[in-house]
Amino acid sequence: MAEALRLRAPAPRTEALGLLRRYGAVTALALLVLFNLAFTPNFATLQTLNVNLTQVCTIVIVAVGMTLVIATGGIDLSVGSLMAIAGALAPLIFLGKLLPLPHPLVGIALAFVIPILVSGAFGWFNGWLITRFRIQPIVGTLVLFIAGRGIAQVLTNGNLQVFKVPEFQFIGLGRMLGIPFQAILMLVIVGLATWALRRTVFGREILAVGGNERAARLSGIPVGRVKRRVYLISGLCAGLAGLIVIAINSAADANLIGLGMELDAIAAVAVGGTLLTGGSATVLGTLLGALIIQLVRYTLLANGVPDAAALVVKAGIIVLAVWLQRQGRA
Amino acid sequence: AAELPKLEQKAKYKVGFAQTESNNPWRIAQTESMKAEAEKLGYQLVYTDAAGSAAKQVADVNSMIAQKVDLIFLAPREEKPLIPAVMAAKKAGIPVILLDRNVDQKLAQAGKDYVTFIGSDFVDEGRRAAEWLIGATNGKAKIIQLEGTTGSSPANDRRKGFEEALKSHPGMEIVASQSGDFARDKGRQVAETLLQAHPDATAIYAHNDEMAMGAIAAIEAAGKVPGKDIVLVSIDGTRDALQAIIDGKLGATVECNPRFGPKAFATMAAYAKGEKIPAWVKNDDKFFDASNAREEIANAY
Amino acid sequence: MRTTPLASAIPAQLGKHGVLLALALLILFGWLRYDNFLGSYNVLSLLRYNSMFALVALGMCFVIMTGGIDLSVGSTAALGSVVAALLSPYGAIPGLLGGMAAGSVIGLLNGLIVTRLGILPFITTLATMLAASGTALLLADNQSVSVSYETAFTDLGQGDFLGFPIPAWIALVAYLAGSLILNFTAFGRHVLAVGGGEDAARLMGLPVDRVKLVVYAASGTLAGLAGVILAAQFGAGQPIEGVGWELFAIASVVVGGTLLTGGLGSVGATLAGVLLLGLIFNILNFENGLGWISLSAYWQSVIRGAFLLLVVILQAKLTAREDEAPA
Amino acid sequence: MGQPPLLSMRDIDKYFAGVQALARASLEVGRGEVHGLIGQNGAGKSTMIKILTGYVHRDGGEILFDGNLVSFASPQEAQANGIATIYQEINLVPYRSVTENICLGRERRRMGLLDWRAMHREAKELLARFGIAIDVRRPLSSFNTATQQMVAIARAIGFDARLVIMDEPTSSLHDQEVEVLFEVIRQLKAAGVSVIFVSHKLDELYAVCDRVTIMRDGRTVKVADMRDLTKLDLVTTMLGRAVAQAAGRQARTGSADASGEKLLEVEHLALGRRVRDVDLEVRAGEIVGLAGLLGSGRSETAQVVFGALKPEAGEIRVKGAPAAFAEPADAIRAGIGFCSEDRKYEGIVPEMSVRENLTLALLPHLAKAGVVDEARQREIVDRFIARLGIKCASPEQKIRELSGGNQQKVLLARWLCMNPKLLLLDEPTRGIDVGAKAEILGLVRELAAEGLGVLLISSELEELTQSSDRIFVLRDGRTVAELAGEAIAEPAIMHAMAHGEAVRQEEAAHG
Ligand SMILES: Nc1ncnc2c1ncn2[C@@H]1O[C@H](COP(=O)(O)OP(=O)(O)OP(=O)(O)O)[C@@H](O)[C@H]1O
Ligand SMILES: Nc1ncnc2c1ncn2[C@@H]1O[C@H](COP(=O)(O)OP(=O)(O)OP(=O)(O)O)[C@@H](O)[C@H]1O
Ligand SMILES: [Mg+2]
Ligand SMILES: [Mg+2]
Repeated sequence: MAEALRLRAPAPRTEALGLLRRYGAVTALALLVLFNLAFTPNFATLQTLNVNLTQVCTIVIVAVGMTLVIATGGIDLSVGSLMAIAGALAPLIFLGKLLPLPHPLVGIALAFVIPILVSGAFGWFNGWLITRFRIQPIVGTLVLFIAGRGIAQVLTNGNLQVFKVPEFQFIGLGRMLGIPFQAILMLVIVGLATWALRRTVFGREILAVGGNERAARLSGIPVGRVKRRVYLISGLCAGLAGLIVIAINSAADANLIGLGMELDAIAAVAVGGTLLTGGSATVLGTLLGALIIQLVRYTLLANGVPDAAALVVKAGIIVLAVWLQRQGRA
Repeated sequence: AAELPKLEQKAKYKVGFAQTESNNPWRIAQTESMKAEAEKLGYQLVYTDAAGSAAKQVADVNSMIAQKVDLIFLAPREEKPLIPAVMAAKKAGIPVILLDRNVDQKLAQAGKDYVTFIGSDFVDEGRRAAEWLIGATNGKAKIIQLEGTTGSSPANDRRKGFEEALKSHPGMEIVASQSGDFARDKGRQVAETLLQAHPDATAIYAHNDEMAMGAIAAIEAAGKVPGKDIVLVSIDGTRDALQAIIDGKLGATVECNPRFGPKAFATMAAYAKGEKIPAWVKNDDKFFDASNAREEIANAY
Repeated sequence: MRTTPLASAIPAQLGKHGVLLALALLILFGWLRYDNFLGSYNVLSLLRYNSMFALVALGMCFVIMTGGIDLSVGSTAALGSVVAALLSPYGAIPGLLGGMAAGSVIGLLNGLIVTRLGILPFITTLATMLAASGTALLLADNQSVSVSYETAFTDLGQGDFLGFPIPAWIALVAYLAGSLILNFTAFGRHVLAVGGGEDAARLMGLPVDRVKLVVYAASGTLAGLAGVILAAQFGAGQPIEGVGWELFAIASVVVGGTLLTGGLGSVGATLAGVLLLGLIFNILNFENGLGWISLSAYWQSVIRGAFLLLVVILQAKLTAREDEAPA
Repeated sequence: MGQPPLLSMRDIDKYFAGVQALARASLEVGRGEVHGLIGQNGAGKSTMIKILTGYVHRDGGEILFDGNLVSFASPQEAQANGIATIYQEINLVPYRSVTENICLGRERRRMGLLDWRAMHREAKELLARFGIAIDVRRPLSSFNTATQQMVAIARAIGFDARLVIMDEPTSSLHDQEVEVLFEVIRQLKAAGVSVIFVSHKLDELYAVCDRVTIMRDGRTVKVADMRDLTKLDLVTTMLGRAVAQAAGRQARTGSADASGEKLLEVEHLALGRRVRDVDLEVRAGEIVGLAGLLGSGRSETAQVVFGALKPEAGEIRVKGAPAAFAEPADAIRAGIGFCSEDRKYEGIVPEMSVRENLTLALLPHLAKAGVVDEARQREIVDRFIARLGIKCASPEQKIRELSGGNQQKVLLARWLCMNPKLLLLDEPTRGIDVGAKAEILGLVRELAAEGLGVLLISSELEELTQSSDRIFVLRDGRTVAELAGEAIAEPAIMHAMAHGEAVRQEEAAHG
């Protein structure tokens, strides 16, 4: 009768798993923090929080866009390259290399607007490619993954652009009420996305398209438009992230801006508990996922784990975190 | 083994330049210098870019051989995996001149398998950085090392040279050593973290100027003063770096000059004439610090 | 192949035609435009080099046909090359087996995580990608490991057989085997069934998990084999090689007309896809050889991207037409 | 006979996320017996079956197969032990060839390699038993739902199993195929194979079953010999109440609406091989039936009208104005709704809640400045859940967790809540229990009375004759007959479906 006993495992178990699932990411994060408090030299300082916040911002911003894309059942490999394009474009503008500037401030204003719009446009192009020709997202965005960085490098001839423009660099270095401005940006974006996903028609449409495209179409949802929009949004997010990166470094290096960002962002989304198969999404989860990944990176560096070993540990933690997330979905 | 292939004298040559990658200012300057010189001489330059893959670089060299170039300038991605390329060229009767990195001497020798190696000595660069730092801190410092891309030979050599030079100075302690991928952004993030974990650090040694620039940003973000609270030394000698020295933020940087063009083609001409070429045409790299930064910045890259 | 069911034949055929057409055009272009382009030296070294990618793409093709994906192939190959290099002093066979075994381990790991822990392939293999390259760096102590030139090991990469590069032979055999398995074994059909509808396959009583496990293991093993060739061909195990191989492989597979959603695929077309994408690099090198516009690396990537775009659209158009065609 | 029954499931319990789906349910099947299993939507029939085949794990109870205690870990294992199953939703691989779909799992080999010739032959032979002759090398997806269903059945028969389970196999079949299927079932019976037969169609149960098990709310409420059970008993036991006998034709809104404005006019519509020359007309307040054999083009006609497929020729007019919808969205904006026959692939969004699924098409109307008015949404959802008697734990339950029939109801509600002018219903009562069916048809009629125009595609002639004011009959993608008023009778329809050309010529001769 042991078998029958094994089988007779009703409600309680499932609920326990439900909890785990809901708080899986939080648990993982808490464990990491505890570990650091125990082992990492002077971890419990404001500066530590500061460092981690500023470092995680770009990942989160990109990952939010990625979350929406993934919720429609897609994926966007081009984000890193789009960051590079935006990052390479901005200095060209405010340094007046691209177009003559009546007034420096105009240049700075344009340096915010144009690059983000451009990378947004490229994002939309991804969406167009994917919807117009029914190309698999992975391949459709692979095109710009390859060509995008090339474009950025061509723009600058691969040269490093250095600058000191406080007004512009405010998005990277500035602070409001002592909080890094980029962190505020990040929180605003996370908030917006969460709200949109929960409350708006667009949010529902995203999930429906990701959940069952044919059904969505037959219910009158403009599948194509929804997809193009999420890729557009992903592009905009990438553009913004690109600007932040160059602002912090007071230098734009088309070769390196956002290199490998797509993987970080996707990992954050997955660790955060969004299904890569689409049809479900949690932006807050993504935020947690990004924090986890960031904190792992910090922990490994701060404790002097050599790069090679760090890679292995990272792998283990990603799998573990995602597995925790999966529990209860089973 | 067979003889080293000769190069007959011609007015115009078709030469190949197999570049490793083009993703940092140093490489870009090197490529520019090679192209400029080739243009000046009116030679045809077959330029390939291996995008950081030794394997692709060998394939690139092979495609040059297929195109029957007269001579190949090769900037090896790594010491060992490029041996087959060198040998293939030799077999095809095309002389090879190595730039800025050598190949494994156990497997191929200058004057026998390839003409010569033109370049600096990464190990020595590391040593010179160390010696300056020892002087600047009179032998007492807690050092954070920002390494280059894990596994790349300049990273390995610059680390080797630096650490060997420190051995004899117990006061010089490396408290943390992590990779910043030769990149400013990564360098900054790593520096931020390490400074946070090791507030007692008094010096930073970066394997290249870009990471040093990142480190400076990190130090300032941490509310400390670069050059005073924390002494920095690095390698390359970029214009940025020299400016930083002038601003008193960067202590010193060991030059690693990317402008190979003139010397490379001169060596080629000499070889064509049949002159004897030394196994290693050393770049006499300068050393930049507060004493000479001002006058040198003009012709920095 | 009369006996292949039209079901898989039709789309695959179209896929083939698309990629074969592009391939033919590209070769013609190169032949007309450059001297020595079709010279035996260029052709043979091209095959020798791309055999590595061919092997990786073959594994990827099978994984993708089950509806999965394997991002770890690149660093798995790097790991394989390191292990092979370390074992090369003991001879060609130990090196070969060692490298492949290393690959199998990663592959099995992927398979187990995907089937047992139920974590999606993309994220699973993303993780093992990190793990594999980490392990490679650790084993190699952060630098290339020289292979032994005493043993016959290097022949695996540099040797010829009947005037044809040995790596190319290996790839050729692998593809023949792959095609045979796909079309003429139960396992092959199960792979496609799993990709075509996992729940259905399960309800049909097919050993879904075993199929996946085997497929990932195979992909890992082939990547390991590619690593062995990498080590043998360039005389060193290279822990930092293999960057971006996975994307190259995915692109070749898709260009070959295999659906990323699984269920449809062609092994032969994948090979054509590899050659097509491999040829681009070669062509670009020759283009620079003309010395008119010496393309910067940057323009090269722009062009490569544009070309991929072209092929993929062509591909899409063909498959779309196939959809509409009255079945 | 002293022999134990082939199968006996006892005291089966099953919880889904704490909700009890089965409570000490039991099922006993004798050898060589055809056993009916009937119950309302959500009664637990499919779950019972999935537990038997090891697709879901039971929380309690025991299963004896052929006298010994079993607990299959997977359908694979069940199959290996001689249990072949046809699940409610067709579960085959669309991309693969018919042959593969039939032979996967028991491939024929020659010298270790697949013997395609033998497998194609086997597939052909199996299908031949159902009087189906198709190119078995073509991908399954290129055949219509009915054929796909037949393939699924052929596959199950192919394993010479000792127990064949059919979960609503006839839901997408036509009387002709149903007859063939019954013949096959009788053959199986003769060969000593037992069959579990799930269906909502009473006549079918009486036609083939020896005994029947009636389930209600996860319990087994009655087991009886088919003979000793009147339809009325059966229905009342199943529903736990008496049903208003499905109203007959007289209850129809009547021919008065012949005057109603023309909502939809279709002329000479053509698309590929499936739709060749279709004429249709639907007036406000009228229920128009669309009859036809399988593959006669009804679904695709509907899909074209709805803008889901692009016509190659012909004209569509909505309220007199020419309308060629590029996208379903346009059709919906024009007040048209379409309920697809393919619940799983064209209907539900599995991961979304009942609430979201129900209001999916309504979203634009629920929004103020793009923000969903959730209060109104809830109010509407609750109303329709009540009105259609949808059985779900709560509106927030994932729709995939609902039983087949209840999913269908949600999809109907998705369109009814739009209060459209014209509703295209493709097999709307597929897999819905008699009680619900009567309700739904009644509801459709009410709405028609309020002026809604309905195009009703159904494979059940009875349903058509009872509900329709007018019936168009399609044959090979052509409209071959239009029947109205007293002309509506099953024989007439069947005649037209079978040899439609003749009818058409007559008409031509007249006009
Ligand atoms: N995966 C699941 N998760 C949660 N609840 C489920 C799941 N599958 C079935 N149920 C619930 O179990 C009950 C029985 O479902 P089942 O599909 O067996 O009904 P059924 O008798 O087959 O109905 P129908 O005739 O409509 O197919 C239903 O209330 C359904 O909501
Ligand atoms: N190539 C295909 N891929 C997927 N589904 C198809 C294909 N061809 C036809 N179908 C579907 O098969 C079903 C039957 O085809 P059709 O509409 O022509 O006949 P029907 O009279 O509607 O038959 P049924 O009674 O099965 O609905 C339709 O839903 C149609 O959409
Ligand atoms: Mg059911
Ligand atoms: Mg139909």
